[in-house]
Amino acid sequence: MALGAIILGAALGYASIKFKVEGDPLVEKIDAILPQTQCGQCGFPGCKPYAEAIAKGEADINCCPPGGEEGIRKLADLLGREFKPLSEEHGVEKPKSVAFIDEQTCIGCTLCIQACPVDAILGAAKQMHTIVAKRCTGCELCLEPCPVDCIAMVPIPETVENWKWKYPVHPIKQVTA
Amino acid sequence: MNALRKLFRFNGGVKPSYNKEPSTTEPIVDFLDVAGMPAEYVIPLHQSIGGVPHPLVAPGEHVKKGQLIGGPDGFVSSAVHASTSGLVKAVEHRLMPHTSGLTALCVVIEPDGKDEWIEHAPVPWRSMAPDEVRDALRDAGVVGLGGAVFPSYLKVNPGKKGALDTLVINGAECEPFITCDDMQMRQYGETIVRGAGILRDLTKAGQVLIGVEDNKPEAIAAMNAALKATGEQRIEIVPVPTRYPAGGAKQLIRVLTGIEVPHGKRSTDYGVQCFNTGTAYGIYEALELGRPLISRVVTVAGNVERPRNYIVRFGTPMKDLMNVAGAKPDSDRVIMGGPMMGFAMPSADVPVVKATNCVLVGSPALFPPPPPEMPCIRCGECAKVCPTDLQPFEMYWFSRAKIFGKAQEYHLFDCIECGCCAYVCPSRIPLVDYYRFAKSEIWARENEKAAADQARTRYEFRMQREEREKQEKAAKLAAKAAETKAKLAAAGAAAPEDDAKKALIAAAMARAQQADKAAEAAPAAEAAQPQAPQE
Amino acid sequence: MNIAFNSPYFRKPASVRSVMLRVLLALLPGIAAYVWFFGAAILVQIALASAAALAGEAAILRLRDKPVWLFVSDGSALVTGWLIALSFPPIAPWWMVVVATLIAVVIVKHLYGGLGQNPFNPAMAAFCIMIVAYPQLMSQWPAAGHHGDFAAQMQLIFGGGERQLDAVTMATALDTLRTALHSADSHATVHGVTSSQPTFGMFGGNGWEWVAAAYLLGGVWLVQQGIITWHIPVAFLAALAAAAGLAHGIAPDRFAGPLFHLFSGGAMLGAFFIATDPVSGATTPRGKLIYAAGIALLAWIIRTWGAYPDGIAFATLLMNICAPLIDLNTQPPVFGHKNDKKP
Amino acid sequence: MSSYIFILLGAVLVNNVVLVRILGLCPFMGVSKKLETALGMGAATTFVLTLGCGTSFVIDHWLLIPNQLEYLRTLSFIVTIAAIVQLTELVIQKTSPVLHQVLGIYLPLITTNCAVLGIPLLNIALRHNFMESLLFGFGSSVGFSLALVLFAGLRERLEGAEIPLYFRGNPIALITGGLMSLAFMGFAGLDKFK
Amino acid sequence: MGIYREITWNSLWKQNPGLVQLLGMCPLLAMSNSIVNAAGLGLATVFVMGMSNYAVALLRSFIPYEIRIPVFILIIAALVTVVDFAMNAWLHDLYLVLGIFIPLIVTNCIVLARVEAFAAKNAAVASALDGAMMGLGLTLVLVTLGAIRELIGQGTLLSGIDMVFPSAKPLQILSPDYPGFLVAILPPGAFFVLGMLIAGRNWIEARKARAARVEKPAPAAV
Amino acid sequence: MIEENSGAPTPRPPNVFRISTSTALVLLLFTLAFTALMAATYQFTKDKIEANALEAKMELIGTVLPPSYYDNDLLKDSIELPPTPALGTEVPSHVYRARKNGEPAALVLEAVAPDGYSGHIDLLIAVKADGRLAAVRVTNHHETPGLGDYIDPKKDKNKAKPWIGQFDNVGFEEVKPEEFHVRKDGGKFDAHAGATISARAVTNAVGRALKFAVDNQERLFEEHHDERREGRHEERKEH
Ligand SMILES: Cc1cc2nc3c(=O)[nH]c(=O)nc-3n(C[C@H](O)[C@H](O)[C@H](O)COP(=O)(O)O)c2cc1C
Ligand SMILES: Cc1cc2nc3c(=O)[nH]c(=O)nc-3n(C[C@H](O)[C@H](O)[C@H](O)COP(=O)(O)O)c2cc1C
Ligand SMILES: Cc1cc2nc3c(=O)[nH]c(=O)nc-3n(C[C@H](O)[C@H](O)[C@H](O)COP(=O)(O)O)c2cc1C
Ligand SMILES: Cc1cc2nc3c(=O)[nH]c(=O)nc-3n(C[C@H](O)[C@H](O)[C@H](O)CO)c2cc1C
Ligand code: SF4
Ligand code: SF4
Ligand code: SF4
Ligand code: SF4
Ligand code: FES
Repeated sequence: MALGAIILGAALGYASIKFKVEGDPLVEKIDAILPQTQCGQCGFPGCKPYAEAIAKGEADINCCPPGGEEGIRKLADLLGREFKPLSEEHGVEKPKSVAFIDEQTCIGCTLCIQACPVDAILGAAKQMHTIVAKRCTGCELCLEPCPVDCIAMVPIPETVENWKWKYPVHPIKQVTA
Repeated sequence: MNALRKLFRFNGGVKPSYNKEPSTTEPIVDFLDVAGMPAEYVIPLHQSIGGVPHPLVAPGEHVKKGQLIGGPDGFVSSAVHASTSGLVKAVEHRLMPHTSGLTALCVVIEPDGKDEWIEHAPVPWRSMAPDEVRDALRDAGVVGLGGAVFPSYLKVNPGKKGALDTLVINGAECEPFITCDDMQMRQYGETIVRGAGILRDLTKAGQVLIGVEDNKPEAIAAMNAALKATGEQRIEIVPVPTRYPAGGAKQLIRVLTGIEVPHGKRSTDYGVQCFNTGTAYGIYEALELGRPLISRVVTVAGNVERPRNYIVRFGTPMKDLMNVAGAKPDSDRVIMGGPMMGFAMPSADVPVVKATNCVLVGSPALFPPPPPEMPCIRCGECAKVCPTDLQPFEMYWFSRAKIFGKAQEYHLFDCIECGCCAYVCPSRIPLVDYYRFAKSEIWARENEKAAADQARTRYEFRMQREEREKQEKAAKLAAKAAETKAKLAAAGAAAPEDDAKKALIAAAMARAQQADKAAEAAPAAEAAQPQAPQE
Repeated sequence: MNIAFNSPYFRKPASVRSVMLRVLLALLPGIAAYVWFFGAAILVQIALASAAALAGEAAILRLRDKPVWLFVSDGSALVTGWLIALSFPPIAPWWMVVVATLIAVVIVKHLYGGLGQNPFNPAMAAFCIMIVAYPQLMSQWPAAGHHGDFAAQMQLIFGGGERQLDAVTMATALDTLRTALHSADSHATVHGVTSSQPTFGMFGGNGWEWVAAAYLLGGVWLVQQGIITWHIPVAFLAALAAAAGLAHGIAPDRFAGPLFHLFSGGAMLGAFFIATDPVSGATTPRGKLIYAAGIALLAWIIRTWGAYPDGIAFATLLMNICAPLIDLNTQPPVFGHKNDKKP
Repeated sequence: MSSYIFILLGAVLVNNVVLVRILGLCPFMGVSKKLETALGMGAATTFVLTLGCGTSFVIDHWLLIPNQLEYLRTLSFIVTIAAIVQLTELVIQKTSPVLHQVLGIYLPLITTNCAVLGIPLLNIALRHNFMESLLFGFGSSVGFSLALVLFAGLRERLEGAEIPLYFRGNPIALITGGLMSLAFMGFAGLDKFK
Repeated sequence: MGIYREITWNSLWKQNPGLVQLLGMCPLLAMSNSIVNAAGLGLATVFVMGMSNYAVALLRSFIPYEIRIPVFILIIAALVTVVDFAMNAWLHDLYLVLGIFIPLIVTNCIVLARVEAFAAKNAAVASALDGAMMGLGLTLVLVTLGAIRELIGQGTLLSGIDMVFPSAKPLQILSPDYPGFLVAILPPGAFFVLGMLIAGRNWIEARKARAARVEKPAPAAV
Repeated sequence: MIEENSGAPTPRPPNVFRISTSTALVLLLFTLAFTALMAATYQFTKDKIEANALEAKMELIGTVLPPSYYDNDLLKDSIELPPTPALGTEVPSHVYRARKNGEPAALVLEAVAPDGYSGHIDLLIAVKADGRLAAVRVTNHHETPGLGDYIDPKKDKNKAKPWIGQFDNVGFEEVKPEEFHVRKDGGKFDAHAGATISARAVTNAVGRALKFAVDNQERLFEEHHDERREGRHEERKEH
């Protein structure tokens, strides 16, 4: 028994050191699910830090409003945890929007450019700025710094191209109703 | 000769009642001849698969018939032309002939009644390079008229080998009620055969097989006569067994050649290509007459007094067609296309477009609402009739539960939405609706994923850049500071002092910011910790 | 404009109800033969099972807030009830069929979401539960030719207290054979047993062989109607015959022949009505062959060496468990992918 | 020879560890949501349990019984198994990164599978010899894997079913387990000629 | 006070190992065929969990992080062995019935889970309470299961009580003519009844949540 | 087997080695401490457990042979029989010899009925010196619960007159050897309708064992006590 204990202890001590510093592929997988809005609503300074916190077990999976229920479901699936509804303290799921700069009011202060995590805002000092809608993730980080409140979030409009077929109605319910 | 050709069969398929006779009793006429000009033509810019053409005209401009009004945008896109001469009243959003009931950009033309052609001339396609011919077809706005409205210039392609084995001309017209191809073959067989001949030469096809379902003996006879009259070579009219969806491009290619073109592969890679008869007609007109595509044959059928085929200019409101055909008072829906695959229109005011092969008027008696949907009992009827050999009920099972990954594993995207499965389902499940729903959700998700990936790279790029800039700035400032210090030391107190100070402050700030950043992450992690042990 | 539903705009006139009704219809020849040989008690049991099935279905639909009439009238609960009645001994006490049917409908079917969603065959799951719980009551079968004793049968079904059995019951052919061959100091042979005991008929169980033949008739009609495909019955019967034939060929004294196996116990009912349950079975053509052959082989093994006289029910449940994996691994090649390699 | 076959048959089907002996239920419920993970878990368990049965036999017969240390049985078995798990991980990490990727995450979970202790203990209680112990361990873990994989197949399909609200998740999984257990009762008697 | 009550509530209902965490399932299902078996095994588990949590909380500062798991297992195994011998000595009949499920407490995931999640981070007394209450939570489910299964299966309660108190008699609850629904006592019955119990708990929780929502309407918009 | 693996040399940096040894030492300390705890418990309960085992055995024998029949120590006065077809045994079995005042009083035999409905049925049979059975008990069986398990009086619904009580005080004088079967087979013993197989198996096995005991009575009483009877058969339990 004693012999066994010694050997086991040695092996474990050895193994514990050997494998302590190993990259965590889980973080990458989690990060791939997060929407990369980089909005910080989860309480972490960006999606990757949140992914790291989840992987370490320090954060719950239901803190990312832009990811929505779908995102939580995917995380639950990946991590083998139960699905939980979005935590209210972190915000609510909103329709996808992009920021829009009222070019009449914009004074060209460049503060929004500095705030935007994905470089979606174009412009130079003292010139009117515009937002490249395709790049904008809708994180709303540019709203606050704007001194003249010229940035507004507008929902992405539905067009024939991005229109989605609706979930087929279940006529069963109609019959009883 | 026909008897010798070996035909193949595709699995599945159904035989609904065809209801084709009523609209074949009268010949095709030009709609203008029976109804005159409408008050305005509403011509959507987005009429084919691919990029939305950009408008080339502004309100107030005068256009001529056949004038380019929408320029192709991107590699997959096709031009749009004025249907008649007149005044551009507006370029604005109008209701689209699309189930969504959404609007899109349209050019609204008020006809001047002269119907005056823009100058045009035959295209010397025989002496042109293939790319030039393709450009000509793109600028003529020729798209597939079989239903998919895929820009034809992309399909006029001899493939990797430089020559096709077989060119299939699709005259099967397997959808019930629709007879536009049938009637066009009867009346304009020669043009179609000549168009097929052009396509044969452009794709260097070894043979051209014109497949026609054997329930159209008149069309088969007319086409054989046209073949003789034109004397075109290496073209053959092949009657194929009548079974929906024999007219699906993949099914017809399979029936005629035995080749199965898988989903996601180009048929030219297999040495075959498929065009609709109407497309062949359009290609003849575009190349031999130089006329862009501004009209097509449209069947008006269903709950109408006088079902018939008309040549209709694009932009004509469907309501006009219904009025002429005498839509019965109990009509409750307008369908673009046939009863198996057609789409319900949000209103009868929407215009006829390139994809409109049929305006099918429905009524509760003709197309009664389906009885309540029951759960799937996995009876397998749908799998028996699926022409692509899918397991429709599995795709349904996972689409309904919104488990899209699994639905995709069951080859959701191989589904051609032919509707056979829903046609036979004893539980009366709108199966195709579930597939459309799942497909559009998956597409949306893929787009989101792509956007997220892009955002990630942009974000990482920005972080790197900021880091680099900070370092560069710090280094520069430090260098500058050292320099000024040296200068100061060297030149005594001559130089102004504040420059050096500024540099020092900036360097310190940069350092502090970096420290800040590190500190920021730590408390966040700590804050989360105490919750852990309590679960 | 009305766009409440999308293409296709017309449909074949088919419905779940007509499917289920035709299954019930196909059972009628078998039931007729059953009554002829074993008396009208089975009709009472079918009535009990039907009532329990409909009442149970209605109650649970109500609880689940689902349209009651739509589902009660689809006939699937009736099929479940009838199959339970037909697989239970006709002289079992009334509450057994009722409890079994309620278990089948409420637990095995509706806890999984109801029609079309249950991974297990409700009737067979209920049968297994009851035979595990009440092996004795589940193995008391009437002897053929006692159809005159309707009153006695009613006494057995509805009368409480001590059951006077010996007059009317008789171990079934499978049970007798099994018992004889398993006894330690018997030197019984298959031929010896089958030729000496009255429970054996010409080629199957006495009386049962004709009931089975009538099921076969009804089953063939179902195939002709397109409600079931040939795959399951053919694979089932072929596999059973093959296993039995092989063993019989090697040791004719220890193993009964194929004809006996096909025409006794629940083989025919199983081949055409139970293994063919579309909901809980495999669905791909190749999958159906594997699934049905699996049921038949397991049933033969359980019959021959297991603790239960007949194994159709257990074998069905066992293959129900395997069905999702069978389906997953037998997906037919999709159009255009016929020559692709399997991943 | 035939007794070995019966041991194997008995362990895999008739007395299936999970469904009849009721051992190893935590992983049965926990890692059966996806087919892929079920397969991985099954493979890892099979490896460890078979090895564990052999080793525990050796320890019991060469170390504990001769020294009258039977009271250390529980402890020494569980420590042995933990060690096997750790060493297996080390070894396959060194020798086969691919295998490690497949099985790696399941190995640590195995120690909390009570079957890995239960089966060696049953081996002692049933007085199996070395060969029988190995076979019993192998058969049991194959039985475990079989049940796990079949269960995962069912659960993947059940994900799409409209299960009544209160029964979603674990309740319906348990009821499914119950029906599987019921089905496996059909094998009763197949091992009685032992 | 507050924390102890919280621990108790958490263990018995909110994070009940048998109904919510679904850990320690094997003894739960295998040994719940009668109340007496269930209670016997349950109490043994309570003892082991309480003691092991207590021991680990006391000793945790001496345990190097790397080998904490082996040491935990060592402690648990030792305690289980103690229980094993004790029951063998003083509750021999029950010991024979429970069989290998006593040593199997070692691998009962819930024991290690509590040691790792609670005892390794909290004070000794709280840890002991947590362990014991978690064990009790499991025992309550075990006994409930046992009662239901016994009642449905054979119409009695407390059968086999004579193994513990030789003079006591089991209670015949249903009429002796009750045919006994054997499946309930067999393994499938264990699965079914536990499934139903969890569904019942879900139902209670859902009702509570609904009631809470009615009582406490959503905070008014700011 | 652990040694094998640790023998494989793995290159380690020195600090790894130091930490390894220190963890090993801590683990060793814990192991020693808790092993001591277990050893202490073992010592403390050992006697009681052994006594329990003996008591259990005696209790079992008591169900077939009341203590009033004998005054010797049965467990000491036993022999081991090789596998005996007449007893249906395939492994060595025990015979306990009850004597009163040094005179043979009864034999307690272990027997097996091999053909129960679901496998073997283990029996304990006491045969008095006058050739009559004292009693029979089933010690282990797999018969179907609720159907074939009435052969075990604990499960027999008829508590007042359990089925197995039929064998009490029966010898070949009361029931002729050729009648030692269930009624269905032309014998004298009852069986529950619908579950004859279990009864048949037990009855036949009892008959065979009784015959064996009567035929070999003298030899069995005379043979010397076998000291190597430590095999704890009752431990062999199926779960
Ligand atoms: C189910 C189905 C049925 C179709 N039926 C026809 C048809 O009857 N006639 C036809 O020309 N195209 C039909 N099509 C469209 C063809 O698949 C294909 O797009 C067309 O023949 C290609 O020619 P185009 O590009 O010239 O339109 C059908 C498509 C599907 C999916
Ligand atoms: C960029 C692009 C290029 C294409 N080039 C070819 C081509 O060279 N040959 C071809 O057969 N189809 C080509 N296609 C068409 C696709 O294969 C298309 O899905 C199909 O032909 C349309 O099928 P239909 O016959 O159902 O309309 C191309 C599509 C795209 C998007
Ligand atoms: C599931 C099942 C379990 C059975 N178990 C037993 C059993 O344990 N003992 C027994 O004697 N008969 C058992 N039988 C009944 C036998 O198969 C057989 O019918 C009976 O023993 C014949 O007895 P009889 O001659 O009194 O009718 C069982 C039957 C079934 C269906
Ligand atoms: C061909 C066929 C066979 C069926 N067999 C069974 C059966 O064996 N058991 C049963 O409970 N229901 C059976 N049903 C009815 C129904 O499909 C079944 O109750 C579903 O499992 C309910 O979801 C059958 C239905 C059909 C069409
Ligand atoms: S809330 Fe979501 S999107 Fe926003 S930073 Fe956090 S993880 Fe990224
Ligand atoms: S533009 Fe504004 S809302 Fe859009 S990504 Fe940049 S900061 Fe976020
Ligand atoms: S036809 Fe309908 S009910 Fe039958 S399997 Fe297909 S989807 Fe299910
Ligand atoms: S709609 Fe799709 S799934 Fe249905 S039959 Fe057609 S191709 Fe098959
Ligand atoms: S208790 Fe057995 S695996 Fe968890």
